Amino acid sequence: MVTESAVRRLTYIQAANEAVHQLMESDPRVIVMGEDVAGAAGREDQGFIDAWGGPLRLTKGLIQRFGPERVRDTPISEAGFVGAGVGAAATGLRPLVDLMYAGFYGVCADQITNNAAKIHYMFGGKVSVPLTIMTNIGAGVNSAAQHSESLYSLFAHFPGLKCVVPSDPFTAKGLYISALRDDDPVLIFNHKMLMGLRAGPGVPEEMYEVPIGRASVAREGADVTLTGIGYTTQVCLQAADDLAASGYSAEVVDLLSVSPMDEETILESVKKTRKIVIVDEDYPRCSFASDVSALVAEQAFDYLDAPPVRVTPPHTSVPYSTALEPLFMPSREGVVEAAAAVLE
Amino acid sequence: MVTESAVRRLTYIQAANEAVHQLMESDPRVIVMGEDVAGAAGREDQGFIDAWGGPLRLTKGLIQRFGPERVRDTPISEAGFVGAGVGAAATGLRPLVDLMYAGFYGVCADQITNNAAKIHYMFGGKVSVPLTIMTNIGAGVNSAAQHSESLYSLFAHFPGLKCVVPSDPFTAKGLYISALRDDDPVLIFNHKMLMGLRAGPGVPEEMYEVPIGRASVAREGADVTLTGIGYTTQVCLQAADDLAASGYSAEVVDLLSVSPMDEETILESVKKTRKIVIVDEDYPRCSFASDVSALVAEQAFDYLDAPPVRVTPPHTSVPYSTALEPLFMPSREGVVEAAAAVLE
Amino acid sequence: MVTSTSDLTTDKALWMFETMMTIRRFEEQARREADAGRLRGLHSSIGQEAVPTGVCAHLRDDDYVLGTHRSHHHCIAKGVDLNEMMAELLGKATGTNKGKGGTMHIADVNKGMLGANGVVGSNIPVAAGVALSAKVQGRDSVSVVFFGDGAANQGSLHESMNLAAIWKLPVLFVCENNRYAESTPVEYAVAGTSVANRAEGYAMPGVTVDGQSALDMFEVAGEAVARAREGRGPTLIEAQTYRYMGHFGADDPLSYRTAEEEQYYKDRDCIERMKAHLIETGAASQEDLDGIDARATEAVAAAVRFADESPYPQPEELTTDVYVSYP
Amino acid sequence: MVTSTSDLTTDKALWMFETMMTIRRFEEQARREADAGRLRGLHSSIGQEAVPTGVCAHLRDDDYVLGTHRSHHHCIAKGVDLNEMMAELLGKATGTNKGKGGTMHIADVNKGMLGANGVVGSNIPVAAGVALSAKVQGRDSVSVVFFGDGAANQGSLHESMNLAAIWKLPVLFVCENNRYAESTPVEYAVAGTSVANRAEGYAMPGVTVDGQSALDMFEVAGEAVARAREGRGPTLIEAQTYRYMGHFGADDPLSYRTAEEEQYYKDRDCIERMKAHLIETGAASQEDLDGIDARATEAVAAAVRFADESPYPQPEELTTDVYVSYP
Ligand SMILES: Cc1ncc(C[n+]2csc(CCOP(=O)(O)OP(=O)(O)O)c2C)c(N)n1
Ligand SMILES: Cc1ncc(C[n+]2csc(CCOP(=O)(O)OP(=O)(O)O)c2C)c(N)n1
Ligand SMILES: [Mg+2]
Ligand SMILES: [Mg+2]
Repeated sequence: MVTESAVRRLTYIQAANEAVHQLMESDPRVIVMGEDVAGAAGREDQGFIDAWGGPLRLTKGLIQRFGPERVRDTPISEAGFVGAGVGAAATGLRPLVDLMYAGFYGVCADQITNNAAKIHYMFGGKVSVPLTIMTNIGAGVNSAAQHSESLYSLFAHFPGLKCVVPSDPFTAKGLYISALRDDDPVLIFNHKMLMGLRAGPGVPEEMYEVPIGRASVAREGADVTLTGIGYTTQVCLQAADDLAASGYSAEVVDLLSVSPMDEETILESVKKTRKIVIVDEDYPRCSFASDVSALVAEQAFDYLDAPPVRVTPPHTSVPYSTALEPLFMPSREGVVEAAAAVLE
Repeated sequence: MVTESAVRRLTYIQAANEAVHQLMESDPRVIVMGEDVAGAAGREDQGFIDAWGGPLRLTKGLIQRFGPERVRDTPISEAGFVGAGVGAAATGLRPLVDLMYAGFYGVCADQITNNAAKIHYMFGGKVSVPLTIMTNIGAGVNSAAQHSESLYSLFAHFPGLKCVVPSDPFTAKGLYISALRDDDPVLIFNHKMLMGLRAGPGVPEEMYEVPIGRASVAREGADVTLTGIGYTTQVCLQAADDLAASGYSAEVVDLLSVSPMDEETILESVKKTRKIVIVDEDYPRCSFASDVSALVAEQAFDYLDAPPVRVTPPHTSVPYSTALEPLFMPSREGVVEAAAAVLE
Repeated sequence: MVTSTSDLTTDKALWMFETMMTIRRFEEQARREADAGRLRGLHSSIGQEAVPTGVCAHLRDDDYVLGTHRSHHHCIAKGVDLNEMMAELLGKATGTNKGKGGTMHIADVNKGMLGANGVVGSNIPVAAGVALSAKVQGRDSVSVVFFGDGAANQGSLHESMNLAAIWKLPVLFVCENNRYAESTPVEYAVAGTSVANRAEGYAMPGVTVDGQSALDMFEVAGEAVARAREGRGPTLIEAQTYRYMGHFGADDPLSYRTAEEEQYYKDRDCIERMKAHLIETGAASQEDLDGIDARATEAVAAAVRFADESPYPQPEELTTDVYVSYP
Repeated sequence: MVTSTSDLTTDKALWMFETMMTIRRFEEQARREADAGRLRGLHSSIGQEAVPTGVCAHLRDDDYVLGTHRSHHHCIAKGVDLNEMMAELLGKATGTNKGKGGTMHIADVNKGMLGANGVVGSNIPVAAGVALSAKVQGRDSVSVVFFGDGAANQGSLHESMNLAAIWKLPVLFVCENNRYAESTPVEYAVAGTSVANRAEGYAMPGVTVDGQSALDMFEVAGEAVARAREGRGPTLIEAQTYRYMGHFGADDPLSYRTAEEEQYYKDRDCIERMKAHLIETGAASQEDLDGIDARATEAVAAAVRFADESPYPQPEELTTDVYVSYP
């Protein structure tokens, strides 16, 4: 892992886009598929090319560089093209498949959890599925119940899948590179609120990996551990500023991988601070937040000065109205409040 | 809830079948759909009727009593007929839909988690979806990775869904009745290893409800709480026998509902015994077992004499071989061992 | 019973004109609201007004319509209240969905609008179930699901057409082929470029119709609704139409289609053609039509006022309506 | 290139006979093992031997086959080792899948058998992806997915046919229409009762063929394989066949079909017809054929011995092969 920060201030999207460019350049097995990943498919001869560049513009420029054989707009047939990704991955390619929003997993879950996740195991380790799926998550832009879910907990439930959630441009580029080089199926969750973000260490131009399954300490502290993942890492960092202003030193652990989970880094931090606030935007039930809470309860019981605390949305779908949606998401104030409660 | 035990010793399947008969009899809105829920569809005129009665024979006899309009064999189109169940439920019927195995959720997850779960909320409470889905779960009969999952954790993750897991014939009948009478979408998970079971209190002939969202203390004890759900409740009861033989009094809490979860009953038991072993067959990550562990850690921290312990399968798919499959499932011995560890 | 445009009364024709006009004015206003940053995620239906209007002209309040991410026109054609719609767009407590659903999820069950749906193809099986429900309950109401050319490639359509065909369900599958799914042209994404052709594989009628003509839509839909209502089974209708705006507002449609193509469709604007028809047949004068337009415009303005004056939902609404009952 | 039975060499014809004979003997033995309680969840392919045999006669090791819950015949026709197959059925470490997959998941990637799959319809998109992979990599190998008449109603078929058609993928969609999905007859579940007809909606050839005739299968598959290999796109083949046993063993097929119907198909048994053809054309004598049968029977017996003598997987195998790499 490259740790020194360079000075290039790319956005998250630019960083991920650069990663995919470099991956396609360096490995002919990498292909990209998804709805409008290029756009205006089949109209190259009419002068229309790369009209869209992906729903987030994250795949912009790829078709011009690598051509329509390797950069494929798909019909709206997620079961079809995610399944095709599984088949392609099992026979020599390294597909990056765009599942536009995490909630759309519902039309292709079978391909992800029955095939991608299980083939390696069911076939006795003799076939592997180096498929990467990227998908958009999170609330924050009034997209309502079906377009604002996080859902990584659901995929982490399944043995055989790896799940990563970058928190800034640096980790985005590094995790894209690690995911596409990994021999297992990996899901990358891109949180909407991070897409234009330029925060974090700068993004080195060369290719580098952020290792899958490893958390990182985003800010060192002594009094309380705040764990974030994806967007909530940013929330935790802001809360840590506020807590510092009140004289508390919060350590922020950026979990980065939901599966595998880096138990060691979490436990180490908690053993030091003896208090933990777990911040996550996925639904609360049967969730990653529950896992972290259970982990520290079971493995660091004797170190804890206070019970673990979770800051998550309530058990509710995501509302549309600007009057309600912000109440759904974990907030800086909510984290500060939760931390203050365990700190006293 | 009927608590006195009657003497009728039905199997789990017979109890559930009786419930569905009575429900269809008492409420014309109840219909049943699924693959081969009757069998030999469309051949009534050739003398073929009720050839199958459902994959578990759980719907046997229904078509003869209620006719093909209300008891419908479906093509193998889970997204189609589960979605049809949503539409029918939203417009006046109370469909019971059979999803043969939980793992098949993958081809119809969209209908369950994007429509059934969210319609009531998204539509501002103005439409409800009284749909019941029943599905077969669990390992134990060499059905391998795709036909042996439990997966209720996944559905419990979604706000809007209710999930129940009967543990014996008595709770099966009562939960079927509660589910079909409930105005929200409910999933009923039938564990394969319980289907022929005649254990538990007898099954009253009259209709009764086992309330959704309520756990029950299946065996009182003082030294340690064992929580089970579905099949693992039976495992816990057996383990409690063994522990009793070693002089320990184990309380067995039969959780029954994954969502809503009965926090109170769990906490009450733990506050009494001060130790908990959580036994569950669903995958361990982001799971119901994690939720229970996190719950007691957060809400009963000061009462615990030892960290909570989970007895679950490892993070692995379900293997086929008889040499491996039993190692996947939580066992009586495994529970005794875990309990013994916290008891000392 | 076969419907033909000769069945079209003057009243109905005028209703159709007013409905299309109202949709147009509503959508223009919605666009302005979006541009002003007061709502996000708008998918405009301008250009496609004739499709649901021609269909809904045959429907009763106890018939059901199911829509997509682009459904304001379905809602208005089915009679959903403009005030409540606009309030919903602006996230107000008085909205059709109490502000919880927004532009992609508008529903009003009393009017038989069983909801827009943001997942492409997701409502198709639901519509089959609504039709099944009517059949089992012995009601003669029908169910109509609108979906796009892009949605035609979802497996849910295939499963639902098969189900509806074998069970003879009273359902209309209405594909609004507006030639694009986001930026992806139908010629690329739909093998054979015809959605209607796919009906044959299910032994079901499949009809292609000029979706820019309210009269043609009325005629074709009339036949299909009658068929469904009389228990003769489902129909697939492919309405050839066009969306004048970008997919959702932020995209530039000229990055994937030509100005000539846009002009071609605008020259065949459904509202202009209806106007011409009404005047030609003497059903209405230009003045009458201007009056209707003014009424539509005022109704939309009133809706904005209603929405503006409405309160936002209270914070506790965040966690209500998750369940009907919770222990 | 058009294949016809005249392209069928004697060697190939004899290979086809031996393959079908081997499948039959293997499945009879598997049935006995199941009856003895040594394996559970068996879906017998007896009666359907000709379908994969006629197709695989055209395939190379670097072509891929994808199967279903009922796939022993696909595996054998594709050349998977009988010893390893039987060991897999009995859950042994020497099985194709190390005992982890079992009867519904047999795979042998070296032979191009990319796996049986227990979820109905699930392998269809995977097969499209395998074909895409060959295309992108510039290999001329083809991909074949077998699925049942029941699977034809899954949305995955529709999505995959569309994808394969627009991308001209080298894939064969081979529907084994054995007339039932569990107990549900095809006449009830498949609208219009024809699977092949559905190809037309995707501008793709759809062919119906007598799946009880290895020769007809050979001919039709030859054309489709050539078409795919030459880059001319996918084909849907509906092979009309029959399973002689119940769906999975515990069911009584006479609860949903007649003895007369069963007899009709048994009178057209694919193995008997191939025997007659070989003898008629002088390609083989009855003795030759008996010899082949004896060889098949002995190969199956040897497979049982191999499986019996093989060890079970070690307990630690429970948690290996979940991931290729785990930190
Ligand atoms: C399952 C699913 N996949 C992708 C999307 C993202 N998406 C929203 S609208 C759209 C295009 C839909 O095209 P079409 O069906 O033709 O409808 P139109 O927008 O033209 O009205 C896409 C891809 C979605 N909402 N749901
Ligand atoms: C998605 C899914 N739904 C249901 C099942 C249960 N099931 C297994 S085989 C089968 C029948 C399949 O029929 P068909 O496709 O005709 O294949 P056949 O058994 O006749 O070979 C069913 C319903 C399944 N395995 N997967
Ligand atoms: Mg469109
Ligand atoms: Mg079949």
